[in-house]
Amino acid sequence: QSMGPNEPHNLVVSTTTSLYDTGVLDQIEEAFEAKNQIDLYFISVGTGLAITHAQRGDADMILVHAPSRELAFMEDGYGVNRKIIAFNYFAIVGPGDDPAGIREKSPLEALEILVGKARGGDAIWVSRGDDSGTHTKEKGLWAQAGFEVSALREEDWYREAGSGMGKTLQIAEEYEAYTLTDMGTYLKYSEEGLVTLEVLVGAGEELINIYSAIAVNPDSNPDADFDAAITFIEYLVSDEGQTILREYGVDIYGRSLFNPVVELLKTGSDPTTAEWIEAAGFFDGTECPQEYRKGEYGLYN
Amino acid sequence: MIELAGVSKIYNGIEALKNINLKVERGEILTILGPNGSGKTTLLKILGALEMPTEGFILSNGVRVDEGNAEETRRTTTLVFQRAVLLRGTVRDNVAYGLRIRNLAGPEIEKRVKAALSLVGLEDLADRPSKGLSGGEQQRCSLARALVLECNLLLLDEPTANLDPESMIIIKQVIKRLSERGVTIVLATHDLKQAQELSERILLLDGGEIVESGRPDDLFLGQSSDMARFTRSENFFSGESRVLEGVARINIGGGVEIHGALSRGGPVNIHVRPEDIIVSNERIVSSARNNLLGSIFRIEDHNSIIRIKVDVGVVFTVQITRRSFEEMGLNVGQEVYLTFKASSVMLL
Amino acid sequence: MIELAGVSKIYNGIEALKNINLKVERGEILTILGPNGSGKTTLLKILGALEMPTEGFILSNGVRVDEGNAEETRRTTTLVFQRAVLLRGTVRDNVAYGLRIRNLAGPEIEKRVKAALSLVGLEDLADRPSKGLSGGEQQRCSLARALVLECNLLLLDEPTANLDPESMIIIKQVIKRLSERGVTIVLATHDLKQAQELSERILLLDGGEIVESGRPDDLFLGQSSDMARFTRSENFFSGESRVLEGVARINIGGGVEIHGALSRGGPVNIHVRPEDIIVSNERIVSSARNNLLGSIFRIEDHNSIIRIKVDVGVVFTVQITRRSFEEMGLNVGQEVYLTFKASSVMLL
Amino acid sequence: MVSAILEGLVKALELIASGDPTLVDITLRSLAISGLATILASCWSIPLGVFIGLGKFRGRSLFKGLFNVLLGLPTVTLGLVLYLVFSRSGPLGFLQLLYTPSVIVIGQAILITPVIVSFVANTLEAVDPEIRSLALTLGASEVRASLTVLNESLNGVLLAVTASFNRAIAELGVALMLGGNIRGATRVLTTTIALETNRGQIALGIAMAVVLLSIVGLVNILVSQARRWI
Amino acid sequence: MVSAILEGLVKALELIASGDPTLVDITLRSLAISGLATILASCWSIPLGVFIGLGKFRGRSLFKGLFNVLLGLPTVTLGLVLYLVFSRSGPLGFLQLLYTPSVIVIGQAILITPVIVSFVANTLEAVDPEIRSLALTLGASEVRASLTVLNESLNGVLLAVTASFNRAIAELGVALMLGGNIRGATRVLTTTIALETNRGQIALGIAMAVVLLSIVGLVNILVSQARRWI
Ligand SMILES: Nc1ncnc2c1ncn2[C@@H]1O[C@H](COP(=O)(O)OP(=O)(O)OP(=O)(O)O)[C@@H](O)[C@H]1O
Ligand SMILES: Nc1ncnc2c1ncn2[C@@H]1O[C@H](COP(=O)(O)OP(=O)(O)OP(=O)(O)O)[C@@H](O)[C@H]1O
Ligand SMILES: [Mg+2]
Ligand SMILES: [Mg+2]
Repeated sequence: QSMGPNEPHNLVVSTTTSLYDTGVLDQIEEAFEAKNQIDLYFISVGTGLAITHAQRGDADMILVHAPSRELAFMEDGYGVNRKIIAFNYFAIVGPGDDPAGIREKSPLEALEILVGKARGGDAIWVSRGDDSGTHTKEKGLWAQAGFEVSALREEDWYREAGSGMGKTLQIAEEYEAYTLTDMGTYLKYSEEGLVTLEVLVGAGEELINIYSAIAVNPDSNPDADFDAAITFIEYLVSDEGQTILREYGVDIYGRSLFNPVVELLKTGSDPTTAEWIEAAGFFDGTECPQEYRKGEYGLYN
Repeated sequence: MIELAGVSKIYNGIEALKNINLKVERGEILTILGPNGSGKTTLLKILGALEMPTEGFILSNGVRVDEGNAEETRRTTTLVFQRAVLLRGTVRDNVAYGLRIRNLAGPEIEKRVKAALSLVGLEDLADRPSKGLSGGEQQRCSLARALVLECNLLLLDEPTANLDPESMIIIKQVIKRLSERGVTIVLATHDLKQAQELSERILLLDGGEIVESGRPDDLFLGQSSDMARFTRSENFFSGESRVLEGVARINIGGGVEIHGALSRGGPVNIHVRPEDIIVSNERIVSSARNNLLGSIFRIEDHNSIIRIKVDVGVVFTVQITRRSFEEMGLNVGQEVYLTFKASSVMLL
Repeated sequence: MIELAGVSKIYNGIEALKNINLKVERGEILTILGPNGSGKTTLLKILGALEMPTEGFILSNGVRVDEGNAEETRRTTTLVFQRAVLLRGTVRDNVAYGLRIRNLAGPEIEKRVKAALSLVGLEDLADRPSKGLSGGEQQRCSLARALVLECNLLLLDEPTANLDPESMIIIKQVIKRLSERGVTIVLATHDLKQAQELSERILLLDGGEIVESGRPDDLFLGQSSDMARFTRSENFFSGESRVLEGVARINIGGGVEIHGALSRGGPVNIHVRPEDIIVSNERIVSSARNNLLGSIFRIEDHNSIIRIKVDVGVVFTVQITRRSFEEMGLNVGQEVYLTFKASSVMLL
Repeated sequence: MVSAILEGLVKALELIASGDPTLVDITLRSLAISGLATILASCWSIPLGVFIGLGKFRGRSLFKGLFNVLLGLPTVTLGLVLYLVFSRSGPLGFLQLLYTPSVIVIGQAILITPVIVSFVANTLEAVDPEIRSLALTLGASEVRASLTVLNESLNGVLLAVTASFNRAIAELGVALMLGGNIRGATRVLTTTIALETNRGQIALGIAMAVVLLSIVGLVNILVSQARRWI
Repeated sequence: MVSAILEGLVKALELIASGDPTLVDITLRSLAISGLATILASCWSIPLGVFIGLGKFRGRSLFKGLFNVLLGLPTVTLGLVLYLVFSRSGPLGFLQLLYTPSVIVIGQAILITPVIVSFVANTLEAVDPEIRSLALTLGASEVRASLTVLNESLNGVLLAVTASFNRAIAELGVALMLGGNIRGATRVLTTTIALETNRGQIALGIAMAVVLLSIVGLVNILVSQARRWI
């Protein structure tokens, strides 16, 4: 959009639903808009559609949590200047009585046990089945645990919701089933009393959930407001942005929904976690390989 | 068989019927006459239990009709609407409707429908869709639809409007025949001839009230002023009145001036009763102010009474006894004098 | 002013009009008669440019009317439907409709609407919603709505059906007056009296064809068999026929048996022309097989012709010349013999 | 880039031609669910519409207004409310209907009730009131007379019913909230379209929409043909 | 769990009573967008409905059928197709209307076009055909005669229009796909309801739905009052 310098820019950010639905972006928006002449337009859609928006030039940047698809996005020339902004953990949730007996197991071990029990008719798994970041993660987990998702899909206990996270949780609740969820949505639903499922496996390297921001490549879409996108990404990784991310939800849930990542990666205060992040969210040892960086913004200093 | 007691009907503040008391006997043909808007249709709808009176009540065979038992009354009564309403489907479907409702057997329905259609002369149109029918065909279809039911009480709202002369005669015959078989018939019409020929009793409505009621001949011949005003059939004239020396001179056209004991000037409508006119072969010299010469062009014999139409420029009807008629040896083409008093000229 | 050439109209395979050729002159009153379904309404709709002929064409003031210019014709022509159709709103709204369309000024509209309403006697009902009107009120409203337009060509489809006698007279007067002012009027009706009194020319339709056309007196008095069959007014009888020795003996009710040169037995409809009957004071001994005694109860003077109604058990109409009438000195109440030949009895 | 639409059309043809079993499955389920919902809703909505359209009781216009307003009930909300009713802890949870096709049928039937009621009532009001009187004077009971009026306006009633079927098969909120878009169990055409769209599989989404519209077209043609035979 | 519904009702009352500025903002935007869409759609749909309802051209029933079928167009699909058209790389992308209220107006107007067309056409078909003839013989032009017929069936036409408004304000797919549910810019009642529901804020979702229904109710009452004055 060609606006005068003093008029507020519209910055269109396509974001995954599970992130937007936590409400954290509303707070970030307020704080950011108070400082900048940029009007944030969050469009909350599925990961696939978010990427489509960016490809078609209808978004200036995206906020997603599916590293493999992020790489493809950049490789296709649509995105540049990827920046990890936060992380948390996916969780395997299930009925409190845990019929499959996976509580406190490691993620992959838990999945293996679960399949065994499920095949014996003692457990049900609900998959999001919508190619979202969470679904992508789930498929990765099954592969790591040595299962072929395409084969599992055909088994009776493996149900595909084809819906958002909230709906998937509700379905799992109804079926007294297990599912993989992001922490933000789970906590909200749990807090609201919509689900009574419990977190059975809630940590571990395999469950790490990395959120990143990617600007739309101005070469692919000259109309994209690249400068504003960088300004917002810079803000997200700034101290102020990171603080909001860390503190969001503490008052409600008694714990934070997102963990700030900048500090952690820079200072090495938590080497194990940093290692996990790098393993799951870095490409060729970096957040954003050199060829997908654009301009001199000091994002990667 | 059916009786109305103190019936009034008000539609949105419009008083269509006022305090009607009426008893209809089994097998009689009762005709309702009256100007437009006088309540004929409303009366028929109430007799047919299609509308409930605002005040008063209806007794059907001694039982009071209300919303609850109206359906029973309607099973043995049927009304042919003034304005034919046809259902979707063919003419045959329409006529069969009431029989289907009564769950008659198919062949029985077919037989009766066929008979009813041929009665009204619509047998060739049985399979025509009802929508394209001509006005008279619609009317006949709706008559057949009612006749086929063989109800005890048949209510007809201007049954012969839109009918051609042949159909009109047929319908009259049908009505007569039904009545002979004990069916009670109440009909509203504007066809005075039909009313006179067909009915055993006539009711004249005006402004929702019964203003006259009696046998046809009594009403038509010994015309009361209500009936006369309504029928406008004889000796009604419109003209310009000039009042001179207390007498109105009224020019009624055809070169005729009438003197009336009126004090109104300007355009007036007047009436002279046929009984009030004297016929003579010679000019009568008397106090009567009106003296007109004309020629007889029609003579009608009504037993003891003879009615003569005389053209004096306009047409006057005169009513005399058979005796005077014979004594005077009147005949058509003959010239006669008509004499009547200024006080016989009535203002309407 | 308007002319039809070879006009046919077919509705879904139903031939409503067949090859109609007709010229209507400015200012004339043309009446269309005909049985139900004979095409009267269809003819009026075509004259009113509401329907286009399937074949043939219409010329309006010499210009051929087609879909393209129909609107122009409709601006100067208006049709009052057989079945009144009223628009939402009040009586006044309805009557004002055509004037509003013509963008007349408000006060002008008001003035003309008021005049039209008082013409049909609806001034008191001007503000009534159109939906609750009685049958005759509807008819009058729809007449007023057409009259107010002051069109050159006024088409009336049974204008007096549903009207009370007073309104009927008024409408007849209005029609006469309009015609005198040069308005052309074509009307369809079943009211034979009205047709006879009002019109300058009559058209008899049957089965979509013009079967008769001419001046009223010619048609009504020198009745052609088509006209006679249609009007059913005189000497039409239904009865049982028994054929004995080549002669049909037909019992027509009232104790009357007629001999006819017919070979059909069973129920028959027959007609005897009024001109074919001889009247005599004494019984005539002749070859004529029918000889009936009855009494005169009505005599009508039609200038050179006199029509007499004789009750012989059923009513016969006889037509004789004034000369024989005078020579015989006939009068009402008198007994006479009617004589006619078996070959004068026509089967219908 | 409108090529995506063309691509969708081509894909639709391919899918239909290949008789893709998943597609057939989903399509038949959609048809069955929405068809049943329409039949079910008609059972109560047509009588209700007749009652409101022909009745002469106090509060009739209020009642009519209510159904008009209910036309404006968002499907998400209806879905949500019914979810609360049918969820395990809800009052009808014991029926264990949530996430089954049956509950979608119920939900859609409720959704389209105001459509049928409103339009049937309105159609009947437009019928010449004399028709009812006529039926009565020919001896019909009140109920029979109402049926006759209904029959006179069959076109309007059929339109109301087909429109409500179209609405049911095209709605998403109820199917998603109550059905859950579970593959092989409650996945219908609209939930598939929404899923594919969210996945960014635009061509596939459009292809499914083309299938949906074809189905609707087919059903409408069949109904209008059937109408000729009535 | 049905307590959530009650809670929603209470919350709705609170929100309305407090005159919550966000709520007011969203509500007014919904009203403006759907109101404009209805007016816009009426501009072309009523004439089209009249044309189809009264016209006597070949293919009329096909045309009518087409609009009936379009009643079954899912809002997601329409949203998607229009998104492709208005997207920056779409044919109308240069207009830069995506994610503005204007494009929702356009989208909803298109969505409700078949509703109005179908029902106007049907209503007009039900009017006594003599009305048109009457208008013509009283000197009306073809257009004027059509208007007269329209006026006779004003009830049906108004129902079509209010029903289409109700449909527009209750739809989600178009508002979401074209508007993007952007806070303070394109957020309307239904997108808020969907968002709150997804967020697990069920009571809030229901509260917003109550607001929506109240608005619809109010508009419908106003229209039916206005109808009396026509
Ligand atoms: N729209 C139509 N569709 C099909 N048939 C029609 C249509 N209009 C008229 N007809 C038929 O055409 C014939 C002539 O009809 P028309 O209305 O002109 O008769 P009419 O002389 O006016 O009769 P009536 O005295 O009953 O009014 C009738 O048989 C009628 O059924
Ligand atoms: N439904 C109604 N709503 C309002 N007024 C009505 C209604 N029905 C009849 N009226 C009025 O009641 C009066 C009597 O009407 P009704 O139809 O009984 O007259 P009618 O004697 O049959 O007249 P016509 O000879 O014109 O058929 C009229 O003034 C009429 O306008
Ligand atoms: Mg009447
Ligand atoms: Mg006719």
